[in-house]
Amino acid sequence: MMLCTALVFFMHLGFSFLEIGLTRQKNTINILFKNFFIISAGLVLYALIGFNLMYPASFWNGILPDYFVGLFGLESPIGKEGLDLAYNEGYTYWTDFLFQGMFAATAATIVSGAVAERAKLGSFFVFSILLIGLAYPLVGSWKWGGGFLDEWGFYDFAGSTLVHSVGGWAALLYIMKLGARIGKFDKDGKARAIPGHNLPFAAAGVLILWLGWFGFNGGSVLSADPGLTSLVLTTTSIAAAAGGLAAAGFVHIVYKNFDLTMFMNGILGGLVSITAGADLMGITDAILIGASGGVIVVLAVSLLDKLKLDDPVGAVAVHLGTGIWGTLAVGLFGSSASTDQFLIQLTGVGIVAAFCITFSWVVLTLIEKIWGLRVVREEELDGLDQAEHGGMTAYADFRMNQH
Amino acid sequence: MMLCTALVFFMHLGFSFLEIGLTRQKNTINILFKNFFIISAGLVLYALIGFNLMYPASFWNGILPDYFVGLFGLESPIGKEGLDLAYNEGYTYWTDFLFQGMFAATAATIVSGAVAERAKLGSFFVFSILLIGLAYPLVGSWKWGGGFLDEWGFYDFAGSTLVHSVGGWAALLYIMKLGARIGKFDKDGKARAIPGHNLPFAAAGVLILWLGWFGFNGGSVLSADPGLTSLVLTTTSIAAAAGGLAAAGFVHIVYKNFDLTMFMNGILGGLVSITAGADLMGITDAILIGASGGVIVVLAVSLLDKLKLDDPVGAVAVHLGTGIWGTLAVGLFGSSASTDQFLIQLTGVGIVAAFCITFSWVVLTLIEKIWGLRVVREEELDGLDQAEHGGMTAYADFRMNQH
Amino acid sequence: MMLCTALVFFMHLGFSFLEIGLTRQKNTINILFKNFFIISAGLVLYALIGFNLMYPASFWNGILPDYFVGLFGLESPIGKEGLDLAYNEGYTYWTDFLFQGMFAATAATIVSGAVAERAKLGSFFVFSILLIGLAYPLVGSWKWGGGFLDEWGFYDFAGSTLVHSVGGWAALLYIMKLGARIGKFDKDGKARAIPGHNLPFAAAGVLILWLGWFGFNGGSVLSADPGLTSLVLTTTSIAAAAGGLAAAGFVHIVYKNFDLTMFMNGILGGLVSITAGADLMGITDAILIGASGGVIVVLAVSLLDKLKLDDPVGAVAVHLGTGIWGTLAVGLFGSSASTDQFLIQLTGVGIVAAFCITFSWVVLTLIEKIWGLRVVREEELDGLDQAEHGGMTAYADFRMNQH
Amino acid sequence: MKKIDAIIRKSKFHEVRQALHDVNVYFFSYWDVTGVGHEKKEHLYRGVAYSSSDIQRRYLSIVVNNDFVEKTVHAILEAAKTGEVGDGKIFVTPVEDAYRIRTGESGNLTLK
Amino acid sequence: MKKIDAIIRKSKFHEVRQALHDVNVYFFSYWDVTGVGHEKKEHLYRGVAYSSSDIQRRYLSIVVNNDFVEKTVHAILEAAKTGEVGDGKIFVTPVEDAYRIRTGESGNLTLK
Amino acid sequence: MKKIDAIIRKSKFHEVRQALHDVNVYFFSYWDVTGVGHEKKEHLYRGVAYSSSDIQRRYLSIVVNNDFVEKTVHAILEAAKTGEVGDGKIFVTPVEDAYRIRTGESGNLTLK
Ligand SMILES: Nc1ncnc2c1ncn2[C@@H]1O[C@H](COP(=O)(O)OP(=O)(O)O)[C@@H](O)[C@H]1O
Ligand SMILES: Nc1ncnc2c1ncn2[C@@H]1O[C@H](COP(=O)(O)OP(=O)(O)O)[C@@H](O)[C@H]1O
Ligand SMILES: Nc1ncnc2c1ncn2[C@@H]1O[C@H](COP(=O)(O)OP(=O)(O)O)[C@@H](O)[C@H]1O
Repeated sequence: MMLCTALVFFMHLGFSFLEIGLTRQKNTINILFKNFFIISAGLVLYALIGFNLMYPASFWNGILPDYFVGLFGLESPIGKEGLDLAYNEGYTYWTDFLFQGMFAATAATIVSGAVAERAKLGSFFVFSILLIGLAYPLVGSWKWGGGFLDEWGFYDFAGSTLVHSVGGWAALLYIMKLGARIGKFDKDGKARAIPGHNLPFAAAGVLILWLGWFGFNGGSVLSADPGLTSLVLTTTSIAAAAGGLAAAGFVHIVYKNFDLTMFMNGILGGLVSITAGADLMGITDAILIGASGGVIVVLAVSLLDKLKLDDPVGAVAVHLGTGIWGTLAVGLFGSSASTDQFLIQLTGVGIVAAFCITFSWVVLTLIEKIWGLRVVREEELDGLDQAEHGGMTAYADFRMNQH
Repeated sequence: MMLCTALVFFMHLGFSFLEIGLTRQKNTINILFKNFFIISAGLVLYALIGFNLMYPASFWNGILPDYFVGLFGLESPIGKEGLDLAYNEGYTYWTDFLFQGMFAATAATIVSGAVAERAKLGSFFVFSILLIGLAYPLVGSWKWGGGFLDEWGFYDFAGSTLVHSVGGWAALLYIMKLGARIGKFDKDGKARAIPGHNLPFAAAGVLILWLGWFGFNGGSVLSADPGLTSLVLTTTSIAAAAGGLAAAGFVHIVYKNFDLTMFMNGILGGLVSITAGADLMGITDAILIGASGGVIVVLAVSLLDKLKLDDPVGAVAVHLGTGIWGTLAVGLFGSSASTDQFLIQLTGVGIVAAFCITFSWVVLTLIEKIWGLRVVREEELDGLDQAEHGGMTAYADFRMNQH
Repeated sequence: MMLCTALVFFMHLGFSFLEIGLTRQKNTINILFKNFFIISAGLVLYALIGFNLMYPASFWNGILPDYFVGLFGLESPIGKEGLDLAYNEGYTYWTDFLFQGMFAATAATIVSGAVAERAKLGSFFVFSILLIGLAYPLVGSWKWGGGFLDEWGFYDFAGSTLVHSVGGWAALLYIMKLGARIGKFDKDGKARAIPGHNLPFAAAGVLILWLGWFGFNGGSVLSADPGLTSLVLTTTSIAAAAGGLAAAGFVHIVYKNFDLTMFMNGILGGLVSITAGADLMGITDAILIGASGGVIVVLAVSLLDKLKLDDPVGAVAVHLGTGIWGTLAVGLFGSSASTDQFLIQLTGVGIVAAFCITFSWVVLTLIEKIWGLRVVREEELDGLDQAEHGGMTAYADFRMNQH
Repeated sequence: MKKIDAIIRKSKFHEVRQALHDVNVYFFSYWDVTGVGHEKKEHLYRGVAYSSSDIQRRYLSIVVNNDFVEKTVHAILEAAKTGEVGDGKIFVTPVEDAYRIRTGESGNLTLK
Repeated sequence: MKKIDAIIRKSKFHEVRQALHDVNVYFFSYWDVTGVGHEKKEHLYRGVAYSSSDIQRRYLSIVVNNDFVEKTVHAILEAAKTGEVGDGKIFVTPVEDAYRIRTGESGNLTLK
Repeated sequence: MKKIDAIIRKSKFHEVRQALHDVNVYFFSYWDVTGVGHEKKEHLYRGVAYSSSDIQRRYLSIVVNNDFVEKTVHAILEAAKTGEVGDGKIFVTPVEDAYRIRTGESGNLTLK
């Protein structure tokens, strides 16, 4: 369990690698800074506020955790318990906190990828703080904290909806408000490619994420039961593999081409898809869910291009698209499949969507008013490393192409 | 155990990094695609066919697993058991499957490194599917599935022969059929250097592989016995260290030079060498076996150059050369050492060699006839990323030298 | 526990990445070679000498381990025990050896970073052998081996002093003797920047180190007690996060700039700070200790610049500066805080300082006399890869800037 | 024939390219160089602030027939200008002969 | 003295180098540039297909004495040719003086 | 106006730059090229020893007014010299016109 936490932590390297790999070198420092900030601030914030918000003792009308109503002190609420640990074999209060804190940061990282290369650093920080500190734990409390979604029977094993689509919706709203990077769409509105500058990093990122998912899903068993954990790891891996193969195969048929980036996104799509029901599925289910997830990612990427939305790393396609799919799939495949379950899943997806869209829209509009969301044109062209990081260059000894 | 599986999975990042690091940038996408394919297809294939083939209930004449004779259905054979898990502390049916599936993919990855920069992608896929789906589990069943090699007393703890030399033989045959890369040998047949384009990646790959070996060998204890597992980790690490030092020292004496790439290959040589008997050796044995492994790698690399065989990453030298050495070493060092054991080991090595050579030769000849093994000259010169991956470049923002 | 060993091993990739990332490309091979040597030689050496030296049966006058006085044979002292293992759940003789061996190598790696880009390889090897083989285990034995520091009640949970400041003092003495890199200070003695060539590697190194610290501190619990281990992981992570935020925030206030490299060093500073008392602190303590550590690193980096000492990766600032701070913090925060404890901590720091300074000074003076410490001017300008590694280049296919 | 070498800001490249296109100059070669000149840029690295006059620029090399020189130069002059120090320079040098490798032909027609 | 600048396909570099060697031209400098011209290359990235006329090429710069110009140009013309659009160009420009830094000498003999 | 192209050792760049500064040449552009010439370097890679005459060098391109040519050349000649084979070359070529993009002005004064 503690090692699962380590693996989930390691996912942040995966996200960083994926994100810098798929963007241009002139924004590399900026992206790394962003990711370092998210993980650091996420942990501290989650310790100070989020954890108690998400796992409250009681609810106000079943919606707002009481913690939120009552205490909002500066003194860290955890820490009080001291070493009075109630654990059941390998699973303690502290482990739980750390594991959940890493999850919280993940939601913000998803947004980070989508808004890369043009978002103002300070404004993004404000948004992620609110996302990690408020929106994520609030939504999380509805299900994992024992709130109304949990009571209704909504099922989300390790966060297809609670983590991935929360991040995904926020990302979608953010890129809608933000607009596309300069050069992403030509005058006629046709999408153009802005190739990532370091695909080996991106590939490493995907493999590290896959590894981290062992911890993400494996750890969500929340016990060291070897039978269930090993089943979860197996379905997780099989879905990832199927997602990658399906995405690459699908692109190969359409474009007659072996497209590495789609293979990568397909793997991630497979992983997100299986996350909601990893403990309920058999091998064949996992293959089907993962493969569909892979295809969905490919279609979603094209769809975004058509909508003139610019998501450099495919975060919306992966986390939102297959996050929804994975949540619904719990009602379609595996041991819980039933029309009822499907409808509950759908309702859950809808409620979370409504909340996240509203939350993001309000917060982003406010931030836009106060500080603005986007850097100015020259800064974007020069690269954010130049503008916001004192001209530090990521690869000082290399000759670069700039575009 | 489950975390060992995670570590073995992570080895695939190690292999990818090593392979792209030691080759030219113009084939980077191609190599990454290949590795993503192997791990994904490997898992799915192993789920559908390989696992049952390798751990059959019974054998036909003690050679062909009965599974092979009987069932060959499309429906996934595992999955049937459902959640009826028979495990002994931390070790379940599913864990076993996943762990073995990762091993299977490893055998194909070895081949991938050797044939890099000139092999046709599609043909390579066909070959790896057959290797992972048929050859590897068949050989594996002879020993780990309880077949005749096991009955004879052949010992191979974690696969010096069953994994590494299976991959190594296939790689050797493949590069013999394939021919050297353009420019590897000059008109007089003298070997020339084609330097790898990113040695930090290669170095990271080696360290990741070393880490992964903790899972590879540690997990092969197949139980969570801390005494034995920790001994295995110690001998594994010591052998790796000794292999690296020996290889680097040996090269330093011959060429008066600190050669990083040989240090790296020496470490891998030490790791492969100890793999067959990691649980039987003491510290001094591990040092001797590892160090010899390191020297063998250096000699094998030169030998291949002399034979005009071109193996960009040294896969044959590492996995075949020291795979054989490690298997034989079980008869020479440690608690099982005896002339009898040595002869049994030798026989095992011979039988596996005979099978793998025949298998690879037949399959490769067929593939060559039908699709051809090698890309055309222009594609090789332009780089496979251009030819097979729609001109995607691995490092879009960097100025490159091409050669 | 064994997986903690694996994580500590993985830190060596972290150190390598950090070090090559923050230096120039022309010395990359050299740095990698150095790190491979340290980990390999460290393990073998520690097996042959260090382990018995550090955990002796008895002491001569409570200072020199008896082992040192008595046995110094060539035959590996461990290995004798064979498989006669006395372990208490998940913790064996072998695990212990491996875990400690990885620690020992860490001390030398710290030095490696500080002396990068100008130290003679051979001379550095001699120094690290003596450091790993003698100085580190000797100091270690005083506390962890049950020596006089332990008797006095000195507390150092996972090595703020015993590992980090031992490495830090050695690094400081080494760079004082060695002098700054050509171009680091201009004619007027003003510090100039020599930007690192691959910040994504450096960032990955930091995240890998953070991950490794889970093993470093988590494993130092020396048992699988989930309560204590999870507390340790939590304080470790929180301190790291606080250190990074504090460092970045502090720099932002002073320079109006988001400085990624300082964020990274701040994280490391937070980690080293918490290392001495990770099991004694609460959340709030961890935040305070980590944040102070972050600020100390920033100040220490400037201080070194002012003293005209050149430490390319900030090893002295991180490991020595916050190593001392962390050790003292045990007397100021958390459950052991008291004036007495503080004074004991101070004495401990002082004694280790005195010993390390003397040891390093003597050894370095001798090495300087015999072989010299520094490469000649031309070799430094051309880069050590050219001079000592047969002109191997780290990035053969990339166009580089050289400076 | 003349060779027109222009050293411009990287961020102006797309505009210059478009401007060349508009005056029917479709052929050229470019690479990145480091320019040393009046302009200075501030940098900060690990607490050391420094300013450098070494700035990455793009070098365009365009060989044109004599009747194209003027409009090419003007196109660049306009498109590459920001008015701030550091906009760069254009140099015109004589070219004696030109060959198209594909056909082996030489002279003015190779530039069409 | 003349300067011969040749812009060729990267994949033809080894042949051109050999051809120069064969006509006793042992000295030159080269670097990689992006060429803009007739030739287009198809690319595909994350589902977006695009074609670009920016193609990586190698730029060779060779200063030779006047009596070497012809054979140098011919060597390149032959070795660099594939006959497909995009083979590149050769430009010949005048050079007034040359110095060998090692010896300080100037004039024709520096090119031998 | 003349263009002075100098191909020098990378390790001499800082000295050359200083020397140019000392004779009041503050403007130039540089990039890295691969030089092919007399000098050879030994390499070793995975047990294969080879020597290559392809050596990384720095290419400086400086356009100066006629009265600056001599001192510029001499500054480089002195600062870049080691006396070993491979010190590099300097070439002087004619320039017909120069423009400063920022102001649009042309002629000698653009180089001041
Ligand atoms: N005489 C020259 N020779 C070569 N390159 C030059 C010369 N003068 C200027 N440049 C290039 O032009 C760039 C811009 O020059 P700079 O002096 O900064 O601005 P401005 O041209 O606006 O006065 C320089 O960075 C350099 O690359
Ligand atoms: N006028 C020019 N000035 C500079 N470079 C040129 C010029 N014309 C062509 N080139 C270079 O030559 C390359 C090949 O030219 P292209 O038009 O594609 O083919 P071809 O020469 O066979 O007609 C271009 O990519 C460019 O680098
Ligand atoms: N004729 C030439 N044209 C272009 N570059 C040249 C020429 N001659 C020499 N060079 C450049 O000068 C460098 C040094 O030349 P080399 O023959 O090695 O030494 P030296 O100049 O001391 O005789 C070469 O690597 C090459 O880059």
